[in-house]
Amino acid sequence: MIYAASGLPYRGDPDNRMHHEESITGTPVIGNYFIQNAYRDAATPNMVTVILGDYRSIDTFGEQIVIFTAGLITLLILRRTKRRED
Amino acid sequence: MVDFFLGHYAYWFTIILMCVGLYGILFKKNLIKKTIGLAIFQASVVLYFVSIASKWGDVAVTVKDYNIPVEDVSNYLNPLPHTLMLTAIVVGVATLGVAFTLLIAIYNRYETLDEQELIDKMK
Amino acid sequence: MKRQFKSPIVLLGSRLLTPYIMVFGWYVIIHGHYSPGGGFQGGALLAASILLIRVAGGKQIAKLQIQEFATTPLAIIGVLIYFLTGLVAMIAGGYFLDYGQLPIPGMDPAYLRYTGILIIEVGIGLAVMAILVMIYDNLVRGEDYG
Amino acid sequence: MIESHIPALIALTFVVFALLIPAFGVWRTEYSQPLSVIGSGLAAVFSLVGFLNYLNEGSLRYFFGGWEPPIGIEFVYDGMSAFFVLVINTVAFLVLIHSRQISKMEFPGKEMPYYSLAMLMLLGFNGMILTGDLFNLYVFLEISSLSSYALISIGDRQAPFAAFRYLIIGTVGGTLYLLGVGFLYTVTGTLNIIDMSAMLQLSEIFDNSAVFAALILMIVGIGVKAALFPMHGWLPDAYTYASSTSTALIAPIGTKVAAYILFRIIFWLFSIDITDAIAPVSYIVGILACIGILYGSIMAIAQSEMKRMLAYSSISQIGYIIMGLSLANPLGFAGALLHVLNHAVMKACLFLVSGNLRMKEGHSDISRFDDSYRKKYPWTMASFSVAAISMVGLPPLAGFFSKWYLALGTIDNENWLFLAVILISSLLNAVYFFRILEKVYMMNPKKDQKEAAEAKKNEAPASMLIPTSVLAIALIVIGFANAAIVGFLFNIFPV
Repeated sequence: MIYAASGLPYRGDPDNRMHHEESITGTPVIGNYFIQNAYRDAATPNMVTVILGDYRSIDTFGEQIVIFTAGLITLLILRRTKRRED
Repeated sequence: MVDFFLGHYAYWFTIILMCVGLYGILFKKNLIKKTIGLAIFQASVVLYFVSIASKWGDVAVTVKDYNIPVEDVSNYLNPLPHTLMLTAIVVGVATLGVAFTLLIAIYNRYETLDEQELIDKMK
Repeated sequence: MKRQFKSPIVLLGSRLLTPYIMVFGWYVIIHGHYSPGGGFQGGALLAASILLIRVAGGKQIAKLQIQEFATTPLAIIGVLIYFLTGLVAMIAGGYFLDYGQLPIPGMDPAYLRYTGILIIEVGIGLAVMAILVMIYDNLVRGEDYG
Repeated sequence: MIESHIPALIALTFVVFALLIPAFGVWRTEYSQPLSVIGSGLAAVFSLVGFLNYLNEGSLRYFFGGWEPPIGIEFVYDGMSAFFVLVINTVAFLVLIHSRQISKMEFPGKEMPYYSLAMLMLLGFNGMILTGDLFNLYVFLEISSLSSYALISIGDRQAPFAAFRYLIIGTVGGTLYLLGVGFLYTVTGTLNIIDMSAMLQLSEIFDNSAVFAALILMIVGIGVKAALFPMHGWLPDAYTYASSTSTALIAPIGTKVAAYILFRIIFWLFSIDITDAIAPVSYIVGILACIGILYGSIMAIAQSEMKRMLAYSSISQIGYIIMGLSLANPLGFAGALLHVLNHAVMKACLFLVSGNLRMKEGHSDISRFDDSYRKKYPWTMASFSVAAISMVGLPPLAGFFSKWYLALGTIDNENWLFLAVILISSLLNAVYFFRILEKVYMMNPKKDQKEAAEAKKNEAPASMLIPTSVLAIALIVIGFANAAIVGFLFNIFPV
């Protein structure tokens, strides 16, 4: 735990380079790209939903599968046999 | 120096939450308390992600409304960490669900949730 | 949870509240575009409304609402909706989950993505609702045998 | 058209079958096992097609949702991921065939959720290998670890507790990994591996202590999954108490995928010179791996129960792979990757053998092995001896070559400590494998011959035998064909 505390990096304060200018190698910093083009790309005001649904839709699909696994796990562990007991 | 502290206060809280979570996991005997410690531990990472998305000055929320121009980037929060945290929270909930299922299975077999007793019973 | 609550007030109260929670849940799912919210939050709300009845009403009444075994197919349908939109987009030429290529006629790409995200949100909402109810059923039933 | 979709198709076949099995399970649960075999078989075919396609067309980048990285997420299908995906899907396919008989004995009423979760676990593993995005890797990591907690919890009486301990340690590891990703995102602003490694090369970024902290956090986080030495506490209990099918599924594949991610972090995300510049990371990891090798081998000797012995031996084998990675030279790299292939096949074969024994004998306790096994299970014991010899590393079989290249790598790097560790642990391996062989084959005649002679041959059913012997034969084939394999491994080293 002391390691985690000492591991606190001095990386500038919240408004550091990530938000403002382009990233170093010139690729558009994706945080800003989303703000500028979210509405243009998907005509949806809520940027977070656009990222969730469109730009990074595999993440959301993975999320849905995570919940599906959790549901199946409860079925697996706590259900004795499907047919006979009810 | 003040700027240094002012810029980093959010990260101290993440570390404090992490310490609480780890304490819960390591030193608590009852298994349910361990799971709660785990949940706190995950919450600390969520706090960290959300804190890096903020910007100085008056910042509108991540939903675009028509009077604030979208082109000027510093008007809006950075939406990406918030999206990532939706996923991390969902994953945390799923893990908690599975943890409690396992706890019920353990309880049904051993009638106790205290780790020390469990280890003795298993010997 | 299993036996019915003694006092009818609790039962009546919950039966009064549930439809409103459901409507609000669907509102959250559908309006994920304008107001904060979306598939996961809306699904959780829907599940909450169903669980309210199950907690208050006990097993007999809960059976009328959603059967025990109906939750698994419902969850599969939810995940399938998401998966098929991706597949259709893939077959129609783009990459997996690329709504720009969805074969719905007469829409400019941006609006097409709008509808794509909408379908995704509905799929997630359905799946989350069914799975949370499934988890609740199993946890409750789990006490008598591990 | 199909070739360009291969990376997505491999992952999606698992999704399709993970949904099909519960759909069919509603009224006929006995369909689950064949469906899972078809699913993993299809994925194995796709990965084979993809691998051959990769050989002549080179690597492939698949952008999901049509967005170029770093905006969208991408699957990178290059040399290493093609190789890993092929290894994992073929081993899983064989183990699932084997599990038909055992499932009736170990989890009677629950085939449907079990096999659907096995599909989801394989989806998680394949996704972790293929993805080129750090956060997406965390999502797949969680899918695979959730389903492996569940698969472990089906088994003996102590299984849920072992699974619960694995859950706690695994989730702590996953969350540490996520924090590492958070640090990197704060510094570089992107999540894509290739994009980020380009940024990290620039000097003024990586001297930032955040990058150092992120590197350590990610190695610790993934080290938990790979059962690297200090974080391996969960592995022995989890593997021994789980049912033999789930151990045979998780043991050969789970730790390898985590080792693959460790490799990707150290070599591609941070590239070797950065890791050495910040801190002698690869050296520390190498030291940890060596302790793991020795610890695993010594503990394996002390075990009386075969599955627990195999669990400790897989801790030491993982030590080999990670040590090979930490050598950071082409030889060590090729040795490590070859060892991944060998160890996956060997460990799957050994766990299938213990499954057969549990099926027929009801136990897999070494102390109660006796001469009659030679008669009763000629095939199972034959494949066991092939795998054991290859694990120890005798020339004709595959195990020897991977240790050979690892040894060359250590000589090339002049750290004699690692070389000494390899030799000592090979001897230790010999000890704990040969005592079983000695018990089964060279039993001294003092036991009355009548009892051993009349033990008629009631071999395990065919569907359990074929995968075991196929794996054993595969070991021999790899042994002879390794010149080609190593040749391939050399040219994908991203030096």
